[in-house]
Amino acid sequence: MSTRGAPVRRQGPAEGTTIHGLSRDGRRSWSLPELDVEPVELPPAHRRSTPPALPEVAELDLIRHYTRLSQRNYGVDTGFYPLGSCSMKYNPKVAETAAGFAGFQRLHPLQPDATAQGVLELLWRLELALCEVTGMARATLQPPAGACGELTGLLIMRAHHADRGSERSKILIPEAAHGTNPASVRLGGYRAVTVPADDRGLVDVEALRGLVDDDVAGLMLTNPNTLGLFEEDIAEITSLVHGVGGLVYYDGANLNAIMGRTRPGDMGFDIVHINTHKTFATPHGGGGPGAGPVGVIEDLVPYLPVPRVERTREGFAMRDDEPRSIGRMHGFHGNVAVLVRAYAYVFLHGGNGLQEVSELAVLNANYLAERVRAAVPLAYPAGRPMHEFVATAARLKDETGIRATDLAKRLIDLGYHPSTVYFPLVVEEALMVEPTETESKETLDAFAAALRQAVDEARTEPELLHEAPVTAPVRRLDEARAARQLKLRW
Amino acid sequence: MSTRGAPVRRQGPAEGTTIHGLSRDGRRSWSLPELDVEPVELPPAHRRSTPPALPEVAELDLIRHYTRLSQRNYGVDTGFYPLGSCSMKYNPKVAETAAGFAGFQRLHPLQPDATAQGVLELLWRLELALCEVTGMARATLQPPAGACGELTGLLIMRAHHADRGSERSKILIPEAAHGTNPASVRLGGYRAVTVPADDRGLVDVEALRGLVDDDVAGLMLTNPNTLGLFEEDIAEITSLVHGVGGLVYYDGANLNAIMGRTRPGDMGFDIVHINTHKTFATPHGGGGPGAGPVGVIEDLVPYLPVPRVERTREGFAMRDDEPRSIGRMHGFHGNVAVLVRAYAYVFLHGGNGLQEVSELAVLNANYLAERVRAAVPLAYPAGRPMHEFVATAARLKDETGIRATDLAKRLIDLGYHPSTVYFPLVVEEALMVEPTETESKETLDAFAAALRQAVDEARTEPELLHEAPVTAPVRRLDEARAARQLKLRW
Amino acid sequence: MRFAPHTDADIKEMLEALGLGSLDDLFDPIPPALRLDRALDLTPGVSEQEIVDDLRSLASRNRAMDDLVCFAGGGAYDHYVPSVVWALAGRSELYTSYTPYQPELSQGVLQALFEFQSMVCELTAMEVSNASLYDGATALVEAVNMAREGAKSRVFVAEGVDPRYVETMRTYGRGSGYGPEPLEDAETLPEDTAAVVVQHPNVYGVLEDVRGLVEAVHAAGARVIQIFDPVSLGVLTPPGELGVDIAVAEGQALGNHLNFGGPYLGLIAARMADVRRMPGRIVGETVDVDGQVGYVLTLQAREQHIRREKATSNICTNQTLMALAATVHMAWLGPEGLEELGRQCAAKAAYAMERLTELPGVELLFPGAPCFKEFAIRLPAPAVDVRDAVLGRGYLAGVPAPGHPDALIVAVTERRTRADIDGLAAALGEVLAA
Amino acid sequence: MRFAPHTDADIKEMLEALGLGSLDDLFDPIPPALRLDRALDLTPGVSEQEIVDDLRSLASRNRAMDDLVCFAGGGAYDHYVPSVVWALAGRSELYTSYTPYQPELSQGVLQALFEFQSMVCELTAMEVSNASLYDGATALVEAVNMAREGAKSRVFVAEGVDPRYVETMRTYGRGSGYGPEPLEDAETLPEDTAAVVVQHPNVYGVLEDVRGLVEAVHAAGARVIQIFDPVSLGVLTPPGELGVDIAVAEGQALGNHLNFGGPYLGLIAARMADVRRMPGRIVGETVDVDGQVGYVLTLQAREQHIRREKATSNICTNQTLMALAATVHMAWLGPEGLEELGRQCAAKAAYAMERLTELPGVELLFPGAPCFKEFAIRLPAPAVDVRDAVLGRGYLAGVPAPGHPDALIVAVTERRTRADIDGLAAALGEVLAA
Ligand SMILES: Cc1ncc(COP(=O)(O)O)c(C=O)c1O
Ligand SMILES: Cc1ncc(COP(=O)(O)O)c(C=O)c1O
Repeated sequence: MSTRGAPVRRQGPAEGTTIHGLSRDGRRSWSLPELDVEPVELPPAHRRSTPPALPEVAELDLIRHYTRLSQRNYGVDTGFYPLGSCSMKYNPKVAETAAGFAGFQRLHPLQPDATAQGVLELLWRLELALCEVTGMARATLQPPAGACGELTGLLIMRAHHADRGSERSKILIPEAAHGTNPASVRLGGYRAVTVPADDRGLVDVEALRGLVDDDVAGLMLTNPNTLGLFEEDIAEITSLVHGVGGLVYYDGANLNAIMGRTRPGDMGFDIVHINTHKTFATPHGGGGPGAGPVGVIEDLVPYLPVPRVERTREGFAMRDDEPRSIGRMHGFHGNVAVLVRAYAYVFLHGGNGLQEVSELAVLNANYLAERVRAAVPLAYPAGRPMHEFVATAARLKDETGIRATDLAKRLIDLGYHPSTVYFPLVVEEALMVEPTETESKETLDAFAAALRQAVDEARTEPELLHEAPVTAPVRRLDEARAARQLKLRW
Repeated sequence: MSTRGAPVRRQGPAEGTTIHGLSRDGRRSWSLPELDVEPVELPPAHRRSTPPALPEVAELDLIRHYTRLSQRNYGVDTGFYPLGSCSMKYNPKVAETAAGFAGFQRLHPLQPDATAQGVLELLWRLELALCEVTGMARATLQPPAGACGELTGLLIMRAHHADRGSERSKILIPEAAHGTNPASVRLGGYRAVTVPADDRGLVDVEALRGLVDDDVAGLMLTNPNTLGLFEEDIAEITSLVHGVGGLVYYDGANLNAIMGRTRPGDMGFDIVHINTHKTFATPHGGGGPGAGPVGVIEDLVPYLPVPRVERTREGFAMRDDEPRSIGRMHGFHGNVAVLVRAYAYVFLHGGNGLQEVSELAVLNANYLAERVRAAVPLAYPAGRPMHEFVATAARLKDETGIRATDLAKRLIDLGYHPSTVYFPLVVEEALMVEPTETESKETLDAFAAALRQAVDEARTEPELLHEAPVTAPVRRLDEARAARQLKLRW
Repeated sequence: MRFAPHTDADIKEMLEALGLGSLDDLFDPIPPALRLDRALDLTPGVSEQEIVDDLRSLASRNRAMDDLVCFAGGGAYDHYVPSVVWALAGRSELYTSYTPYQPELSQGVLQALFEFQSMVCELTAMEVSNASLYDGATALVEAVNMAREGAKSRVFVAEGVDPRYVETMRTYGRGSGYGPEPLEDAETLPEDTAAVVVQHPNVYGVLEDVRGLVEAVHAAGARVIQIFDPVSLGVLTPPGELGVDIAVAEGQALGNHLNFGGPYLGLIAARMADVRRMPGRIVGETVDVDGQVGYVLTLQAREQHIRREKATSNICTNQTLMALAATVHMAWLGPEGLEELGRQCAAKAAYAMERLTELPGVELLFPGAPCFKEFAIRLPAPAVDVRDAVLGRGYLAGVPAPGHPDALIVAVTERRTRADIDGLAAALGEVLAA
Repeated sequence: MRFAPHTDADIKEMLEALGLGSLDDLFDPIPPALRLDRALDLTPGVSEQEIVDDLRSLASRNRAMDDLVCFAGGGAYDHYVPSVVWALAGRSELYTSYTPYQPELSQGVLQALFEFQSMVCELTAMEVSNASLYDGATALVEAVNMAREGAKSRVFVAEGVDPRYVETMRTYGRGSGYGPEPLEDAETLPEDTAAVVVQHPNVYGVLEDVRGLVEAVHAAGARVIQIFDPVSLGVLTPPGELGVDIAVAEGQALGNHLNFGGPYLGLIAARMADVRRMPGRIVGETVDVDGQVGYVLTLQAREQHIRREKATSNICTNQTLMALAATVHMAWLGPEGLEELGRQCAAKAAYAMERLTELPGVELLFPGAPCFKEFAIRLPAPAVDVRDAVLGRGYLAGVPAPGHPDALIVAVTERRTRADIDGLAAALGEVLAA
């Protein structure tokens, strides 16, 4: 890639220079009103002797520094971003407009319900809509992300079993499960027991049969599963678990594949979390915030976290008087401004719109898989991918020594954000690709061509891949050194 | 400059691909409500046969295309931008916040005064503040830019003389005057007569004496003048013109040099325009919008354009019942949202703050001039520059063939936006540099070093300058071809 | 609050480097007699939060069009501005840059303006557009200046042209040496006619017979200048197809907020033969030394910074940012969206016309005249009083109709729902009954 | 409205490439019995302007803190958010990106988080910070998980810790196998104590003697976890200097809007010795193959995506964007600004305390106790009723004091003017007199 068409660049401090490096004694951005009351002295015992050494910079320093940093970052607004299991779709700007209304942005979490009827109604409507999409009875909007939603679900399972006086210790999860699943299982006070996959890449039902017993509190699954394949035996799977009194949890990270086509509730799931920052297009914010609403079937409603929005004769109210509730999962009501964006997305699309979202997400993934599978075979070529697919560079590695990560870095030089690599762990040299429905055929064709090119180069010009990236703000970084010689602050 | 630390780049359409090039039949961004009334047929005679071939793209196409274009652009938020005569200072974000309030943004220009008291009071307060800064009696905020302000002033002169039954044809302007001055003079129905400069780079008072007669309607001047020098004889100059019944116009583009130190009114000027997009930091918008308020002395108040905001017993009102007014200069009330930003700037700073702005603007210009004058001599080395200075690469050109434009292009490769070049026309190979007060000493030192480096390279590695720029999105563009083979649309 | 980064140490060092003792010394060139011997008489500087509170309270003392249901038009319209428009036009690399004198660092603005020019040409079916003027009224003035040459100097104005535009022409005309004259009969135009100005749809919202006018005016060897409504061109025949010579418009309706009248943008489009007479910036496509496509300001020999007194216009700073917003909005609409937008305005205006004229004492000012999104109604009471009374019920019913103290011009955009229109009818009915 | 770019032709071509006849075929893997045989029962899709109108009307049915003068605190505060904060955090290259798994394309986010960690360390005088947690309450839970190891499992909570935080601990504790216990006597802590939690300033705004507590707790071989207020640390002794082992806080006050409770961010800072026990993302500085400085996620062996069941936490998506905002705000404040901010909060709270306690029947809940920006007053009537009555006069007087139905906690930030405070006193006086 020549510098032709490159973004403009400016002279600036050396790469890596922090805002601290721009600091000059006595320089400032801050302004505050003149104090209009008597100053007071805090008790000497409590007084800080020297103020913290925060940077001292002018407002224009701030502007240029962080504008510069933003230009060193790649987002969905920059280009194609096919991270698997993340649904990096377009984040509608209209949602930002709405979230910016003072009537949402300037609300205090503890202001009286009577002064917050609009936002309470919004949360109520969103809860019902998410229940309709997932086939659940009621939901909590409190969990600030999916992992927290998982733990919420596990604590609900715990409370459910406790109420029935049954002590159970195991949660079944497939080997391919996302790392947050086992981590949440432990935090839920359970032990994770792995369910093997069969050669279709699906839950091995026979093996599962052998694993379910009355020490099983529940099973966690995402469907389509982490390989992007639909668990065809899901009905049998859920009933097996129900058979021993267990509950079945749906990890909603992959909900983008099925909206309007099937619902976790219809598959027999009892608890569902949703990642609004995936399916419902709330911006990922460089790593967060998200929101992880959790829906449950009727029987489990009493266990949902408090406070919850209820409709009363006097209007909407935040209620926390549910004795069986597991309690609070968040200091206040969850990531409300994220939920406002999710509301905008859900109600903009409506039912048919959401169904179309899933249809085209699945179309895009299948089309892209078709375009690249000759170069990088699918991990489970027999199955039809849903909204994403997992390919493997294992053979390429054997033949050329080029690894998935080398392909990823080369894709950077070819102008793309790479797919997820090395997840799921069960697939060697995995490339997990989720294009989402907001990408065009042209984009998919061009990305497929780039990936095929990279694979060809692995044989013809491997150094291009070993050296990559060479056009990014930095080249390959020494992660080992970062962990060995810890430098976690200036 | 290596690619190290460069901004991220993405694969995208070929450089220069327009939004039209991304168009696909049937693709769309737009959404409108379902029509909730009966559709109607327009008379066939008036109906358009085929809709305009606007681009058909998805919203994400729009986002990525214009985000990409923004990355091909350099603004004050990107880096140092020392365009002379433009006051490219930091544009405070707080002004954007205020201009975004629905209470300003969603006001209709023809809504009744009673429903617009807040904005009318804002315009009133701003008018008075600008009068205080310039030493004028009253002002109009209607002109949308400086050039329009100039014409407003000239039409006021015209009306003034007409009222006195005196037909005058000449307006005196210095050779170095900005192009808008003579252009406005003609549009004002006058002939521009050039006043020569003396070897100090100031108005040649003797020559002026020879030029003033009763056919002179007025004189236009900016002070500090276009060379960045203060017209020390200004009192004599204005009284000479007043002596023959002429009026003196102050081009406010250089107001950033003198706030709180002296005022056009005190120098004897009768009419003043202000560029809010320069002195008062309203964003330049890639070429506009601006605002060009015009202040006048007491005698000229009746001639100001209508409508004007007046304070009445019932509150503030838009008045247009002034028989002697020159009339309207704008379809409505001027660039109000720009004026809101100017208001924020003026009242944030207050009197002392504005004075400090000028003091530090002049300090920065003098300091930078001192740092570079050895490499590029000042056009008028004897005078002390005010807020900007004019240097000349004439000698460099004679010695090396390197021209001001080559230095400018090399500065681009060194990571800076160049200064103004080839203005004023009276200075050979002019470099007109205005750093403004919002730049730090570090920035000035670094820019000075870059400029000195470029001048050294003119002798040591001239090809670096001839080839430049090589790190920008495009290299030198063929302007002759653009004018010869006109391609003004896709 | 201040934005200058200077610390006391910086100031000291810099003064030392200059061999100066104090900031005062920098102002030596100013003769003592002229120095301001007092501080500026302005309120003292404040903090960011104070100025925001001040401005918020000023803003809260206006009734915004979220609070009033807006049926006001008259050249500024409450069309919907999609969120993408300012999310993109607000990118700081664009809005903190200035006129692209250094094209290598300004390809973003230049290409966007090239796209703007292209879309304005598509919209109007004209051959060439510039990169924006101040607003609609000043665009008309510039068009007149383009049309006037030598003996051909007189300018006639058809009925139904917005008086605000005519007043603006009159103001500028004093300098250029003409006064707009009312058009009596297009068939008998004098020799020295430079141009005839027509507005279509006109200030009362009525559709004009531009084709007929064009024939007559061209026969007299003069130019026709049409003031158009960009939003109408998805459904109405474009100026280019009507044979118009110069088309101008207020571009606010394309992606720009009402903003109490500005900043808006003036659109101007003409024939290629007149390109060298055009005012303002024009962007052209070219290539760089490597042959790669790029964009530059072109035909600068027309402009003030080169031609000075002989320039086609004095405009320098224009409305580029508004043009960027218009560009994004036009691309967001596309052909279908623009057409549907036009259809909806027309249908909703027709519905409003029907509902309002059902009211006793309310009748059309121009019965039977075809219109697009605006129409004028005659009221049984002074229009301004009626409008003010209806305000109390939450509706801005329209704008006073020029020359008709008892008439109101009602504008209906896609933003207005059937319920809004029924509500206005009800409110007006109550007011008139009272 | 839809955002997918697919034209009918695209869909047809793509299906053909897949050898499929219809979109339905894509869903073959779903057993027929499980397919939803009806459309989703949601309102039909709408246009952008309709959703904006819907959301605007919902927003208008809330009373925002521009409309009510806000004296509410209790963990969320109406501090001023400078305009630069979101002008920068809102840059789309940042907010539309995700967890920086590909550091070469994520240097912007990574460096900003490195700066965030550094500033949090400066602020708290602690050795290490992570890159943010969900919020203050969950940060406390994570801190407790850090502290609990093996036999050391019990967690004691000092008086004055926000009950909302305790409830959150209790919820999560059910899974982790502990229940927060009230701290009776720090001198006689049981062997198996993992940590003691203290909030300073506490939920009633009172300053606590953390130093004393630290001594006792360390003597018992347990850790002290302090909940702090970031804006207090310009004037109050930081946790690090108090000897605290783990410091956590609700970071909302740093550049984040109230947003009805979220998204906020949890701050957590600890000793370097505990770094491998920390939850969440941590950014480290390193170099690339050319030796140039760059930033990466580090110590990932702690995290769920590597360690799975053995991870220190299950957190994945965190609150990075809020951390970016906090970073810009901290840099905007600098040391002086933060100190002045603290001074103003303290002075204004003291003034409010004086004015309110002048009112008959109003007294301090904890007379003589030192406080920072918040304090609790006892009222002659049920606190909630008084609060609601004062609402009518445009003031949100505070939040109910936990455990004291007749008490209100009043928070005073730099946003409140003397006039606001006098106004509250007057309103409260009227209400109580009534
Ligand atoms: C399959 C799966 N489950 C759970 C999660 C956790 O969700 P979150 O990151 O919102 O906590 C993710 C997100 O990365 C995921 O991909
Ligand atoms: C000296 C001078 N006068 C007048 C102008 C014209 O002002 P505007 O561009 O706002 O029309 C300028 C701006 O470039 C200028 O520098």
